[in-house]
This record gives sequence, structure tokens and C-alpha cells, in this order.
Amino acid sequence: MSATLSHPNPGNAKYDRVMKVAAGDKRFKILEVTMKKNQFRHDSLIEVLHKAQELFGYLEDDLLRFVAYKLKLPPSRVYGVATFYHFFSLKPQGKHTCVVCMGTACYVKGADKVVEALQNKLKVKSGETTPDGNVSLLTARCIGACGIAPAVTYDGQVSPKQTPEQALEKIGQWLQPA
Amino acid sequence: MSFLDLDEFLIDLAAQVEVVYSPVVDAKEYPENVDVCLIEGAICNEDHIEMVHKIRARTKIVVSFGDCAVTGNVTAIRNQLGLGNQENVLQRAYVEAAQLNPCIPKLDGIVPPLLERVIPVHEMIHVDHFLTGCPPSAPRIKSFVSQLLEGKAPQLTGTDIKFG
Amino acid sequence: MQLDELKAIAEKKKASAKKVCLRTCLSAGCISSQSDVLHKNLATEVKAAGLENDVEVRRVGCMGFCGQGPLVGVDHKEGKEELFEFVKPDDAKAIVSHLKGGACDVQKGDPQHPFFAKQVKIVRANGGIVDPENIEDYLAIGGYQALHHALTEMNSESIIDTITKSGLRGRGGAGFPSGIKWGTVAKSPGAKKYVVCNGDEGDPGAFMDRSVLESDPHLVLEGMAIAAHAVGADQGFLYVRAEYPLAISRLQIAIKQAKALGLLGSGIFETPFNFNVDIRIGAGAFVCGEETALLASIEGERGMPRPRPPFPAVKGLWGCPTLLNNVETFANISAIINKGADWYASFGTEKSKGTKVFALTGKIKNNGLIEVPMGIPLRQIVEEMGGGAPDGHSVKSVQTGGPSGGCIPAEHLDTPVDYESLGKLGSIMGSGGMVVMDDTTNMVEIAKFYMEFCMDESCGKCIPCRAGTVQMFHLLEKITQRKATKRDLDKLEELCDMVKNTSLCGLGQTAPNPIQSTLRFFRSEYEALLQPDATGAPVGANGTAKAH
Amino acid sequence: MAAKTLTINGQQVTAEEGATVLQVARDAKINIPTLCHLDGMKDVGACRLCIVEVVGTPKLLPACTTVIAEGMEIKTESDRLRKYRKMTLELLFAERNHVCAVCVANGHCELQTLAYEQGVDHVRYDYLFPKWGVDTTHERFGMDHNRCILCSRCVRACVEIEGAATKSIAGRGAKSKIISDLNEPWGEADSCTSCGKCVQSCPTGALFNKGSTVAEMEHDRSHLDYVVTAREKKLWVTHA
Repeated sequence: MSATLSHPNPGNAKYDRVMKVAAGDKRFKILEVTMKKNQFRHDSLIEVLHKAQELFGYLEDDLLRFVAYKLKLPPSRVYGVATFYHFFSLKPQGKHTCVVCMGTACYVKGADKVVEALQNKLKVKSGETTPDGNVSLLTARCIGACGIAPAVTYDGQVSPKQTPEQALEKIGQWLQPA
Repeated sequence: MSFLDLDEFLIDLAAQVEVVYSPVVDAKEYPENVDVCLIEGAICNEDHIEMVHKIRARTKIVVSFGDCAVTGNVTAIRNQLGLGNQENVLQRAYVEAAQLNPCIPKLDGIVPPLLERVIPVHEMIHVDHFLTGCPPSAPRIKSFVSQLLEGKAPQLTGTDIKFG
Repeated sequence: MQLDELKAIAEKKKASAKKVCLRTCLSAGCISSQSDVLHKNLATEVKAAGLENDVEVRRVGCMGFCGQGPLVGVDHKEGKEELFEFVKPDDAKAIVSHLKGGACDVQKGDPQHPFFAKQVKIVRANGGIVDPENIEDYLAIGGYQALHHALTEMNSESIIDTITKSGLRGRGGAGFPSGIKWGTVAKSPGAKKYVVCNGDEGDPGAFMDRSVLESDPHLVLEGMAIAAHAVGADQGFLYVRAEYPLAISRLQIAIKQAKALGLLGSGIFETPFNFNVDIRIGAGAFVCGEETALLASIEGERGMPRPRPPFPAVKGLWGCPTLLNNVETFANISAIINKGADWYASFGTEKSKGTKVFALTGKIKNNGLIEVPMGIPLRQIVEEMGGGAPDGHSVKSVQTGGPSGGCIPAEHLDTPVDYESLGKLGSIMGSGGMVVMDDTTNMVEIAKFYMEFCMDESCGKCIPCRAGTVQMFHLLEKITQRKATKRDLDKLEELCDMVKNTSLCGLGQTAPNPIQSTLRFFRSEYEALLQPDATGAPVGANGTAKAH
Repeated sequence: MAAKTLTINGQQVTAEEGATVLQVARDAKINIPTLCHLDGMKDVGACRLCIVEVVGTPKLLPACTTVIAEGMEIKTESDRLRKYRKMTLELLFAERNHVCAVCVANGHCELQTLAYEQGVDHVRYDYLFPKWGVDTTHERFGMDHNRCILCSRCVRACVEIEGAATKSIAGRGAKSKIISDLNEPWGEADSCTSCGKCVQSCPTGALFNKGSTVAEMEHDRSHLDYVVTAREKKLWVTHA
């Protein structure tokens, strides 16, 4: 990647479209500031994707394209990196998220039963979002809270020593019609 | 058909073997004490399961003959559609693609139900030898059968075991 | 910053100590039980009781006994120590009134419990004592003095010599002698070198590094700085997994504070030594714990391992010599520099020196973090410190080393915990996860659990790991569904051997370990699930069906 | 550069320092199987078929990324290596849908060739029959993911030789997939220069020229070789 063009994609329809979208959304500006702070270095790609996901909630195609154009990276590389790491989501998450830790300590203490109960209740598999976009059910590969296993993270808050009943009660609050 | 390509070797062969069961032999029941059985095709339906177990029990040397028996080959492409696709396969074959009388043949005890997935023979029973190829070429069959007739465990190498 | 300034800050901080110090654990585990609210309530109550001048309400990191959390420690100036367990936010009032001599029905813990008493703390010495967000706390207990000593009294050679003599081995799992690694980086030609701290603690069931980073971030930074001086690096990276947001924010604070005092940055302690540390946040890929994958990730790429050699010590980040150690390894450094190699080597066994932190979890009464001298019998950890299995069950096995490790059966509980002894039993020390399983645990399910983990975490680069783990998982599923025969078990064992010997990186090479170790000690559990072979395969001389 | 002397299968060979075991073996007409190596590209050590035994090293080493050393004793064939290689190939056949009989590369496929060379006459592992698609949106080329073995040769050809970086790998583990640009249909990937280097580098029938039917797709590596050699030797630099 030694040659650098001043206009990376002149006359390219996709480029023009993305830049038009970006111009109308302040979040893209904030994202660009992050890139600038990293001097648009290629090795900052993962940091930039973190920031992008924080700003937008998930990484949709035009956002990835924007990152690629701005960092002057091939889109295939950006997509390859974004899909390699589990932390990045290319699909929108539900309004609420419920992450069950499936680390070993949680597993031997019955985290699988918690997942099962939640799956039955929400009628989705882990990794999926309910069709109404309300709840995303996820599992994690150990959140390092083994001392309080099994741990479940509800909307970012870790709850210790969860039973299937407690978990169902917790998500029950989300399922109530507003 | 590739078997027929063996030409004059077929005559030699006829002198040395007795064909006791085949689509072209008028035998309803697979006989006991068979020395060699060449199984063509993959296991696709419930009748096949019964058949291969019977063959295994009554045969000394079982050979998976041709890619369909060895790998599932083209017949197993339907597996890519996922489990529980039998109905869709039948629908496509007998209804959507039909020009006359679209209907799915179903008659208990007559039309064997399809299995969830097509599997190569050795996933169901123990297979002694494998003869790959689609079809196995005549020279390949000849080499294989000759070795068997000599009482050896057939050893095929190089392109003689090429898939496809 | 000069040494006397450093000492002055420390002295001032010590002199300001109040009569009583209330320490509340604000680690991720206890915060999940609202210890952050508790901490605020304690401060409010102390103020309300007019005790601000006598009582310090301190935020601290992990005290170790996580299963009993949230924990509140009470230090009286005259030396008395008290401990409260399972403290709820509403208990703040009672605790504060207790300080005034009132009654208190909050559950009291025993600071002399074997869980604590048997520990030897080097890495975790300050955990639960210092405020991780206040550098002065760290300075008060002598922080950054080892760095000063290393910069002013020692050179590269003498530091590496000390580390070598101490016998310190990498705490990330493989146990490579740290001194040799440091020496290789120091000797590798190159104007630019890097120091990288591996904080991608991915083993399920392990949280030692999280707790060190959350409780005592400066200890790790100081270790990295000493290492950088020893190998000739001026840039460090701390790679922390995204699942540890608290550790990340505390490290950010720590780096900022250290920079402000001139303990990181340019011309540290007014020597020509420059050292900057950047944090890199992982994004959820277990394989990034493997060193070459971690480096790829720091470079902003897919975390795919690269063939070794060349080793990172010779060709690492952007092709430059790179020293890569894990959090716990760096956390040992300042103590070794302060107290000497001989002191350090006096702990542990002949080949495994020092202490090791373990996360003791699973079906065990006393859950939490412990630091013990190497060579301690596993039984002492599990039975005396851990209190054995709860609810009248018995301990069946102890899993060490995570997905790369193995299960040690109860009959081997007298095994000393060191690199060699665990290796002999087909397990590994690993990074320090220790998951206890009781008699209700199905070992085949455990093997399947780990295999699913490895399958999902395989990067997909090499065939044995990518496709082999899938087939191994498939076979294990067949076994647990009672659809497998002896032939399938043979195939599984053969795959274990192949994946172990042909995979590109450590993930694949160790992925079969959980299967192999459970097969070794709990084979009957597998066999009980097998079905008779109905394929008509000839039966071999040993009574088993021959695999075709 | 200093010369190094070593033995491969008992045969003494001398080679330049810095050469890999694979290069040295090939120069000495000793065949080591491989799927991810292609002359002119960076080696990645991914397929593990080229593993060899080196006396004094307990680990098996990939010939493509192992640099020779003085006095090395290398064995490229043994029962153990044969067994592992065979298993590796079987794992590949079971992983995706390799139906040789109806493949455009039938008869010209490196996977197929290695299989018979290594004595694979059947696959003992259960076929997984995953669902993968075929991308025929490009006007000249097609990609059948069913036949992809993820050797990454096409990615390296695209990045290292052509410099377009249209191709990359997305996802991880068994779900890894070769993509074009932002996982778009190949025909819509505007970075693609349609140079065809990826197609020529593919060892199987995964990448093919459109219009080829069964057994018609022969990959032509000579063009790649031409470009790489010219570039290495700076043949196209004008000395004005």
C-alpha cells in the first residue's frame, strides 16, 4: 500500500454514495476524528471498528466501506477483519441484549440450563434476535467472572449466580408490553 | 455400462464367476454364501439399508463399486439442502418437474421412503475394498477383478484410484 | 521525577493514613453484585456519622475470595483486620455503626481462613489493598522503585541475568524461561524493538489477569517498563480483551497517571530511557492469545497465527524483535528486581520457581483467586483452601489449562502443581484456570464442551485444526447421542493424534488435550456410551472391530 | 550467501542459505506434496501436507516455511507422514462438497491428484455436506465455494501479485469464506481488474473460467510465473 491517491475513488458510484450518506450523519464525523487521532494508520483498523460499533451499534456495509475508503484499505480487508472477531456484529442487535457466559466455570454450574430456558422462552437460538427486534440472546466465551458463576450480562450489567428462573424473570421485564 | 466395456475379458470372466444376483439376473432374493459383491450406488432409502445389511451378512468380500457407492457422489448433492429435505426433493422431481400427472409416488411397502441424507456404503456397513471412478474405467475394473480372482487383496494405485 | 520525589509522595501518602481503612472490592465480579453502590453508600454513611477524618473509604481491586463477594475489608491502624462477606449496598449503615462499636449482623469472614492463610502473594500482593485508580497508593507501597533501580543501577545484562537466575517462567501457559526470551530479544539486531503484554486471557474459567489488571495496573506497567529497558525497546503494547472494559479503563487511567509523573514517556527518571505504552483492545478471538496471532491483531489484521520460526523475539511486530509476555509474568518483575533472584527462587520447586495465581472455580465451596507457591499439592488447594465440593458431593476431577489442558482425576490430587508434574498427567499449567468438577459431571460432555470451543475458535487457516476439530466434535456428539461405535472412538483417537502433531499453532496442537486426558482417566465413561458395531466389520485379535 | 549442506531422505544436497526445505527438495527432484504453496507467493504454512520430519526435532515441520540449516537431516516420507497426509486430504474431502465427477477441474485438480497419489480411495469421516453457493456474477469467471479448500492462493495472487486486494477471507474456522470486496457478488466488486490471476492460482475447480464444462478447466500457472519472475528480476524497468 505505498501509492496514495489524493482522491481514492474518483468517479466511483459506491464511493460517492457512501460519502453522501456520511455527510448527513454526525457520527461519521466523530468516527473520522478517531481515525485522525490514529493518523489513519492501517493498524488502527480494529480500534476504528470498535469506535464504529460503539457509535452505530453494528457495522453495516456502508459504514465498513466508509472505514475502508478513509483508511485507504481494501474493502475486502476491512470485511475480513470485521468478520474474524466475534465482538463485531454486522447485524443490528435487539433493543435489549442478554449475554450468558458459557465459560467452563459457568458451564459446570449450569449456564447451559440458563441458555436453554432463555431459548425456549424467547423462541430464538443463541446468537439470534427476536423477530420483533426486542431481545438479542447471545453467549460469551468466558467474561472472566468465574467466581460468581454462572454469570449473565443483561443490557451490559453483569448479574451473578443466575438460575434459569432468575434469568426468565429478568427478561420477563423486557417482554412486557410497554 | 462401464462393466460392458470390458469387452472380451467378459468372456474370460464368465468362465470364472457365477453371477448370482444383479439387476440383470432373475433372482428375487440375495443368496447366501456369496464370495464377492460389487455394490453400485449410495444408500438413499430404507430398502437400501436392509439390502446392504443383508449383503454384508451373506457376502465374504464387499466392494464399493464406483464413486456413488464410495463418496455419495452426484446422488448425495441433495444432502447440501440440509436435513429433512426429502419432501422437497420429491416435490421437485415428481411435481415441479413433471409434465404428466404430477404426484409424489407413495405406497407403503412398495415405494421405499427416502432417507434424510444419502450416505456412502461404508458409513453403514463394513466395506472391504473400494473401486473409485465415475464410472470406474474398464481397465481399472479389469485390474481390480483380476487381482480378486487370483485370491489377492486388490492393490490399486495412482490414477487407478482417482475419484471422478 | 527523581527518586527522592517519588519517595516523598509515598511518605506523604503513608502519613495521611487514617485510623481505619474500609476497603471495598470494586472488581468486575463484585461490581456485578452492586459493590459500586455499596462503596458510595459507605462513603455517605461515614460522612453522615462524622467519621471522615478517621475513616478512609477506599476503592480496591480483587481480594480473591470472589465467591463470597462483595467483600469489605476493614483495617484498623493498630493492626486488627476484619472482613465482611456478601455485603449488600444496604449493609453500609450497619458496617459504619459497627466501627463505632455498634452491633452488626453483616456476615463476617475470617481473614485467617485457609483460603487466605495458605497463600503466598507476590503478583497479587497489592490486590485488594491499593486503589487501582490512584497511583499514589501504588507509590506508597514502594511502587516504581524497582524501575528506578533497574534504570539507574542495572543494565540490560544484569537485569536479564537476574530474571534468568530467578527461574521465572512465562505464566501464559507454556512456561518458557523468561530470562532466555528476554536475552534473545536483547540480542536480536534491530533499531526498533517492542514489548507486548498479552492480556488476552481467553481460557474459559480463568480470570487471574483480569483481576491483576483491574486491581494493580501499575504493577504490570512497571514490569513492562523494566523489560523494555532490558531488551532495548521504547514502545509497549498492552493487548487486553474487549470483554474486560473495567481493566481497560483502569489501565488507561494508570497510563495517564504514570505519564503525568514522568514514570512513562520520555526521559524516565531523568535517564535517556523512553517508554510509551499503548492499549490495544481485542475483539473476541481466543486464538489471539497465541503470540503470533496476537501480533497480527495488533497490526490490525485478522488474528491468524503465523508459522514459527521466526519467533517474535527475532521477528515480531512489523518484523521487529518483540518481547511478548503475559500479564502475570510482567507482574512478577518488580518484586524480583526489588528483592532479588535468590529470594524469588526460594519459592517453588527446582524447575518451577515462584508462585502462581489460579482461578479456583467450578463445583467447589470456596471460589476465587489464589496465589500459591509452585509445587503445592493440588489436594491442598482443592480441599483445604477450596473446601472441597459443595452439597455433600465429592471432587471427581480438576481441569487445569483451559481448552488446551486436561482433567486431573481425584486419585491424582496429591500431584504437586508445577509445569512438569501437570505435564506428566497430560494436562498443563496453562494460564491458571482451575475448574473443579464433582461426581455429577459427565466427562464426555466436558470434552465435547471444550472441543466445541476449539472448533468455534479455530481461525481456519490450517486444515487439521479447521476441519479436524469439526470432525472431532462431530464424533463426540455421536458418542454422547449414543450413536457411535468402537470404530468411531478409534477414529476420534487417531484424529487427536493427527491434529496435535500437524496443526500450525498452539490452539490446534493442544485442542485434543481435553479429549486425550479424559480418555486417559475416564475411558469407561466413553465406552459406556458406545453401541455394538453393526457394520459387519471383522473383529480383530484384541476383540475390537478393525477400522477400515 | 553461504551454502548449506544437508540430507534429504539420505541424499546429500547443498543449497543457498535462506532457502526453504521445500525449494531444496524440489531442486533435488524430491516431491513433497502441498496445496497452499505456489511458486512466487509468500508461503503461509497452512495446508500442513508438506510436513517433514527433521532429526532432533520432536515436532513435524512444514517444508514450505522451514529454512534449511547446516547438517539438517530431513525425511520427507514415513508411515507417520503418509498417514497424516492422507488424513488431511480426507478431512478436506469431507469438509465441503467435492464431487469430482461433475467438476470443471476433474483431471486437472491438485486435490484430486494428491488424493490418488497419497492412496486415498475413500473418506472415513462423515461428509458434512455444508450449503455453499456458486458465484457466477463475474462476466468471465466463476467461484464455486463448494470446491474451495481455503488455501488462500487466490487471495495472495490478488494481493501480492496483482495488487488489487479484491479477495480476502471472511469469517473464521470452518465458516471461513473467500470474498470479493465487501462480500459482494464478484461481478459487483469494483476493485477487481478481471486479471484472472486468482483463477489461474486455484488448485481445485473452485475458481474457473466461465463456460468450462466438466474436466475442461485447466489452470495455467505459467502466466503467474512470468509476472513474478519479471518483477523479481526487474525485467520491465526502463533504464532511460
